[in-house]
Amino acid sequence: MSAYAMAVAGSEPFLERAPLLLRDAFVQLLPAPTQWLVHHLITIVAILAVFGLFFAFTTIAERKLLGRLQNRRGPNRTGVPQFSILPWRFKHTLFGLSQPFADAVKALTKEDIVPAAADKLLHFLAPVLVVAFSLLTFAVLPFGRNLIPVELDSALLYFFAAGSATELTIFMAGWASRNKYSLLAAMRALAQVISYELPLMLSVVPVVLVAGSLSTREIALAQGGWTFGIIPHWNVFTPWGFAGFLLFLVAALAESNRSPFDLPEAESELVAGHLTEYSGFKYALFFMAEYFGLTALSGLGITIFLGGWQAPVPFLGFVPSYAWFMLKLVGMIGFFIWVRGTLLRLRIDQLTRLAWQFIVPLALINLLNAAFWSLTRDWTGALQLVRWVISAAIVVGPFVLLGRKLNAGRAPRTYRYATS
Amino acid sequence: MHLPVSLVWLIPALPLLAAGIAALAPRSCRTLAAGAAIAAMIAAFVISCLALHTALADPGAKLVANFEWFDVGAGAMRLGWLLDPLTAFMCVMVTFVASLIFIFSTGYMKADANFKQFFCFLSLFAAAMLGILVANSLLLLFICWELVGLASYLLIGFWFHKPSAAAAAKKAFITTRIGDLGLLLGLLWLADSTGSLLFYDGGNGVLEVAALGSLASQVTVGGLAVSTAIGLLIFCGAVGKSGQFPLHVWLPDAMEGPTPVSALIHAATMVAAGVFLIARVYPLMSADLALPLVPLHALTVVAFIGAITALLGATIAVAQNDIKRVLAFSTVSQLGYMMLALGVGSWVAAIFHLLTHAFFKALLFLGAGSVIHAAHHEQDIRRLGGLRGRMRITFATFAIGMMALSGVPFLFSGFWSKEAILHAAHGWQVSHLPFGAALVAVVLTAFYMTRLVAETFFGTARTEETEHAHENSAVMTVPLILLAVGAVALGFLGTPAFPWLQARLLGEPEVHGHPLFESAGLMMLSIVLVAVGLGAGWAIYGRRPRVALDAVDPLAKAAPGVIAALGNRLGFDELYAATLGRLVTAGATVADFFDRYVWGGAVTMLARLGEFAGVVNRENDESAINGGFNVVSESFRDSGRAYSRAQSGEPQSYLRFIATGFVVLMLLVILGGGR
Amino acid sequence: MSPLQLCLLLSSLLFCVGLVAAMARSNAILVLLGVELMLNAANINFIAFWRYGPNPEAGTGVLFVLFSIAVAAAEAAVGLALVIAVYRHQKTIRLASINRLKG
Amino acid sequence: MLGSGILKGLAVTAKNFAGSFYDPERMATVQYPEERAPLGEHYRSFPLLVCENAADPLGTLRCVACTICEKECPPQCIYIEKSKDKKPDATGKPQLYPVIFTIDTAVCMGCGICAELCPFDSIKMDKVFEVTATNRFTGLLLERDQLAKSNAYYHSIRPAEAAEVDARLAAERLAAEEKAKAAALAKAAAAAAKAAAAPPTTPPSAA
Amino acid sequence: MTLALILLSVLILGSAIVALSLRNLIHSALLLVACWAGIAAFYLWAGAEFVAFAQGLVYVGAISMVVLFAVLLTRQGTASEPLGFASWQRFILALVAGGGVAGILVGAVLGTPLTVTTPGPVPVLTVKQIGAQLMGPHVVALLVVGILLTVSLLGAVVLAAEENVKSPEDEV
Repeated sequence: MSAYAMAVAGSEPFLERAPLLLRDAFVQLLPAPTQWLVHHLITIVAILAVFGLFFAFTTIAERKLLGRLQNRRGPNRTGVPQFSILPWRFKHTLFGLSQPFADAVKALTKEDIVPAAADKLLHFLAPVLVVAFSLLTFAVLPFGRNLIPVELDSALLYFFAAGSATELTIFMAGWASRNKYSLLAAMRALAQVISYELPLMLSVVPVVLVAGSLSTREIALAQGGWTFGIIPHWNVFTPWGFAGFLLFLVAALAESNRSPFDLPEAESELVAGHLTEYSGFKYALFFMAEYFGLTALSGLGITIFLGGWQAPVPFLGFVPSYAWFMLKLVGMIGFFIWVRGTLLRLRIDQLTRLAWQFIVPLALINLLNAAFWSLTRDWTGALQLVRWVISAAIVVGPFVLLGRKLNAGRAPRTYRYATS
Repeated sequence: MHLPVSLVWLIPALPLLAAGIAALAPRSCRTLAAGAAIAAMIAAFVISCLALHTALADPGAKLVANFEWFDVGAGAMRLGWLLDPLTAFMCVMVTFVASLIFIFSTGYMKADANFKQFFCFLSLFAAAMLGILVANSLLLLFICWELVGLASYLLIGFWFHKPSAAAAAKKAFITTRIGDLGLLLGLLWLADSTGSLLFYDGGNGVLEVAALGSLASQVTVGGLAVSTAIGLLIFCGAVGKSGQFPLHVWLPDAMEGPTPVSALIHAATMVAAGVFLIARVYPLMSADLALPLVPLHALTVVAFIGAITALLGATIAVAQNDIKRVLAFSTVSQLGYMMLALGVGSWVAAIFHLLTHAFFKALLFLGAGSVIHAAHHEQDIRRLGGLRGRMRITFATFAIGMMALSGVPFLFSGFWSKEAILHAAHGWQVSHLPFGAALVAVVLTAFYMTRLVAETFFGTARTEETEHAHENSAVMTVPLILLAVGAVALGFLGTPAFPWLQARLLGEPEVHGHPLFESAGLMMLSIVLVAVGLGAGWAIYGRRPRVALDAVDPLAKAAPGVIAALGNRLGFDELYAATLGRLVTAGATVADFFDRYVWGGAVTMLARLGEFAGVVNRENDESAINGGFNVVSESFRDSGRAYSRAQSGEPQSYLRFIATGFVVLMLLVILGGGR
Repeated sequence: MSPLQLCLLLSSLLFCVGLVAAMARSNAILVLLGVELMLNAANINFIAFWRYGPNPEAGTGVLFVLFSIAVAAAEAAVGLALVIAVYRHQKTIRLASINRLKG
Repeated sequence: MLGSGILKGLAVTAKNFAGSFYDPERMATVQYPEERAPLGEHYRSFPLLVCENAADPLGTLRCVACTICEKECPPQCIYIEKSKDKKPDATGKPQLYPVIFTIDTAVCMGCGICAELCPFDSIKMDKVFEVTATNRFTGLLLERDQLAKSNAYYHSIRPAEAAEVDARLAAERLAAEEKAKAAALAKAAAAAAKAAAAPPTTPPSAA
Repeated sequence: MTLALILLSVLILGSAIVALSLRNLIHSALLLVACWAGIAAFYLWAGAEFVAFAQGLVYVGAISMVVLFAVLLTRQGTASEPLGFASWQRFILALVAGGGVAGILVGAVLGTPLTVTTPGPVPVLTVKQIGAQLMGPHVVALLVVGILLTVSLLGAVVLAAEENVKSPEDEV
């Protein structure tokens, strides 16, 4: 609550404090015994509202962006619903931005089909739990200077503990459908998620090593400041941080089952894998949980590599911190969509080979690199340059060597096309 | 430039690093493995020279660097490094000889598929040996000691596809392990009675006055001083490692390894470890000398074992036909000399001989390796011959080594070191038997070495392969030359006239030389004996060299029984197989019998008994009384079943028994003992 | 009743639940899970005594539980691998029928 | 080096993204109801029946209810009932005509076999693809009057093919007229001959 | 505080008992996960935050997965073989033995006068402190645990890996 006290003290600009002031103003109106509860409820509601809307607009953004990446326009028709009782007609389609709401209405009104042999309870619980677990991870992300839902000392551990719980729901979905293809797909999905959990954690550990803390707040704070007044002290602007960020991106893509690692679902090949027997709103819940997971992982990536809520340049410091966070989040999600629009789906053997022969060794080497970085913290002057060169060499050397080994005997490929 | 003692660990660490590199390198990186090993060894040699320089600046001081390994209960486990002239001389010798052997190996092992592993093992071996040398803790020494054992196992069995090599490796490993058990017991006893395992620790070490005094003043079984008992247990380890009687049997078999390995084992590392160990703990071994009343001094045992070994090895070597086996038994014999020197109280003489021996024995082995390599892996001296003209460098260097080993006077290092030992043995008050044995061994040594050279290099080539043998490449001859120079020059460090080495080892600041002819009588005697040996050898083998492949050995013609027995190594292997081996087998059989019939039988019997009673009852009931007692017999049968069911093999029922037992015990405690 | 006693009661009862499961169930996996529960019960004890013990600053209880969790993970992995290996050979994981070593 | 392909791919899609805003040529799609992509020459949707006269579609159908199309239709979506009487067709020749001609477009798969087989160039393929109905049974069952489209419409959707058909039909008609004229002439000659001489010298067929 | 503890205890014990008496192995595994989560909640209640999350990560995230995989990999070929209690007799015996142990333990807990009865403030043990403890006095144990985990990982892989060599019986 120290941050909170500081905010109330008014040492910060108004915009920075605005959300807290709003909350407090509301809480003050209520009787004292309920204030504690309402305080937390408001936090929860705020997260649900903001990220629910964020999810909604992520779907439309993804569809529009994918369209643009493929030289299409994407959905642009759904405007305001035309109710006949209204005295006027609003003609503009709002660039199709109300598409997600139309989708939601559609998903809600669709028939919910449960297979006759399914394990009814688990079939119901799986989508509910998956959303619940994926929302849990938002609790420790610092959305702004004063906006951390729960300040935990071991926040990163919590994040991964909560994140790993979603694996259970994948299994439940696959098993409860009582469909052998669903079960097999769930097993495949689990195998992928579990095998990429290791590199994900390994790519985060260097940051923990350098920052000396598991707390997301501390890690975000540690990245404040600028070199020469222009280069921010974000972890991504160090050799090990850059490598760690790339590894994190790959692992996060795989962990959230997104293209090019979306082979457990593979909607064009496997009729959505373990979600085959889900329809209507339950399917929408899974969809939502997937985007929540992606958002949470992006938020984590921002917090530990991209400076969290810190402004990139000093003169933009007046913009409130949560705006920076959301901007970075939009950027990350946009990058993920860009990758989805570009890369092809991997095969399962390529996926596991990439994990075990490339990502995991590199992440381990990167851990050594971070250890070197934190040991040479007091090198200054010319030594600073030496430090950078050595650290960069530790990144590039193994990357080139391992990359060569990964591709040995496989590249260049020859493709055969159908002749027209 | 001085080497701080806290950096002494670099000496073993460098070869260890090389071993690690070689272990991790891909199989095809031959140059990398060999290069790393040789570079590490040469670097270790340079550091050793620095260490020697440092140690000689103040020869009397024991430089130590101790550190805590980990906390154990109230105290801490401490290890340390030690630098004194003994360590420094040994390090220089080991690294120098090992460097040459490594270089030689690149030529010798060129065609081997497992070239990389070979260098990995060699480096590990050298690293472990250097670890022994720089250790300031008996525990650290023991760890390295066992590593040496492991590495020797790997190296002797390097050509494991040969059954004989695999067996020899196993034999070496197990035989030395018998001795190591003694060492371990001694170590534990020492730790128990002094609370430390550090050699020197600013007055608290086990080799320092306080500890020695308390050790010598306690008396244990049979009136022995504790220091004597511990010393003898430690000596067990040395016996095993240095191939002393009665655990010498593994050493000749170790010839199954590649020849550079033999050179390394027999010259510089493994066998030297035992002698080094005794020299290192010499204060402990000699702590009981001041006590007149004890029934046995540890050093007396050492001296007698050494004398027996020296004589035995030399005798058996006379009748061996394998070039490497002759050298192996000569090593056994020479180690006996060193032990003898230790036993009679002149550990400096032992170390002097160890150093000179390391050079000329490495030279002899590498020479033998050169011969073997040239003759397409022919090792039988009866099938060699006439190589003098074809392999001039090898012959010349081999001859230097042979003369050094035989003790040809004045020019060769072996003469001076052997002289020092004989001198010390002569002056020993307890008994003159060891001295006599040593004199006999001198004659025999000269004799069998003459025989070896005559058979190998003189006469005519007796097989096709030998016919086409030719000199080897420079990587193999240059080490020979360097070693030959050492074999000659090293002797002058310790002549009686200017015993610089001895003085430095003892930590005396000045060198007190004696006129050379002060003990001329003894020297003359040994010169005469050497001459007799050489003459006899030349007379029998050199003058009329063997011509035919299957010609009977002249000695064997004279005394076939004796030579056959000697050729059979006096039947030690058979003896051990017949006694110890059979004892162990018998023990195992007895244990098996007990397990199978007595305990197992008792359990089965109980179960059967119950069952049987039930059966008898039921039969009785059905035939005689009919019906009414069925219940009774059923209950008997059930009791039988219950007995057998107790052995159900189900873990859950066992768990249930445990739980029930826990409840019962707790009830007993609460109801009975609680009050 | 003090919270410490409640914690201890909880751990004792949980231990006994695990024990009964390990003794009564025929499925090897459930037996293993029973053993896991027993381990967890022990961990609860460690935490309870750390919380209400004389000097919680030392953190010994917490560290012990961390090690215990690591050991439990190892135990579960090896135990379940054993179960799978047994299943492959015997085609059953009923403990009662896996008794080849019966004397 | 590993990853260069990924970067290249990302560059390509980034170029697409930027280009799609200012370069309409890149667009793979059109804004459909407002803009339409031109249909291809041989695009086809469902069959139609060609009539000669837009003013009287049912009266001038080329179809003579031969039922070849009904027999050959793979999904059996055509139903025809012949008339009992005959009416003169465009050439004035009396022909049968379909009393009922229905095509169930819910069933039709647009294979175009009917159009290919029609010997009278009556059944052709339409290009209308926006077929919607509120009733899936009767709404999609097209009757004779819904199917009948004028030749001018046919010309508007398939000009080349229609011109060819018209030319062929015109040629046929010309041939038929000439034949008829010749026959008329022969008839007249025969009548004249009959009138001139009582016994006919040559049978008319010989002419 | 105490009320929360009682509720947690009921949750933990209830889910454990139900889990271990169900016939459906998947259901019991999932319920056990709930039980483990309850235990994690207990750790949170007691103020051992780090341990709670470690418990969540290891048990809910990892061990549950291993258990579920094991259950699926060892499903009986035929459903005829009963998977429930081996026999009522054994169940009753186990209940008696377990009940005895429970009685002894509960009696011991209730009968022991505990010196610490008033709970102090929740002790704060930061991650840094735990790390310093792990790397300081307990470093040997940490190393041993690391070795143990490595060995057990390799062992589990070796044990569970398919054998490529087919025995002659398999091919018949």
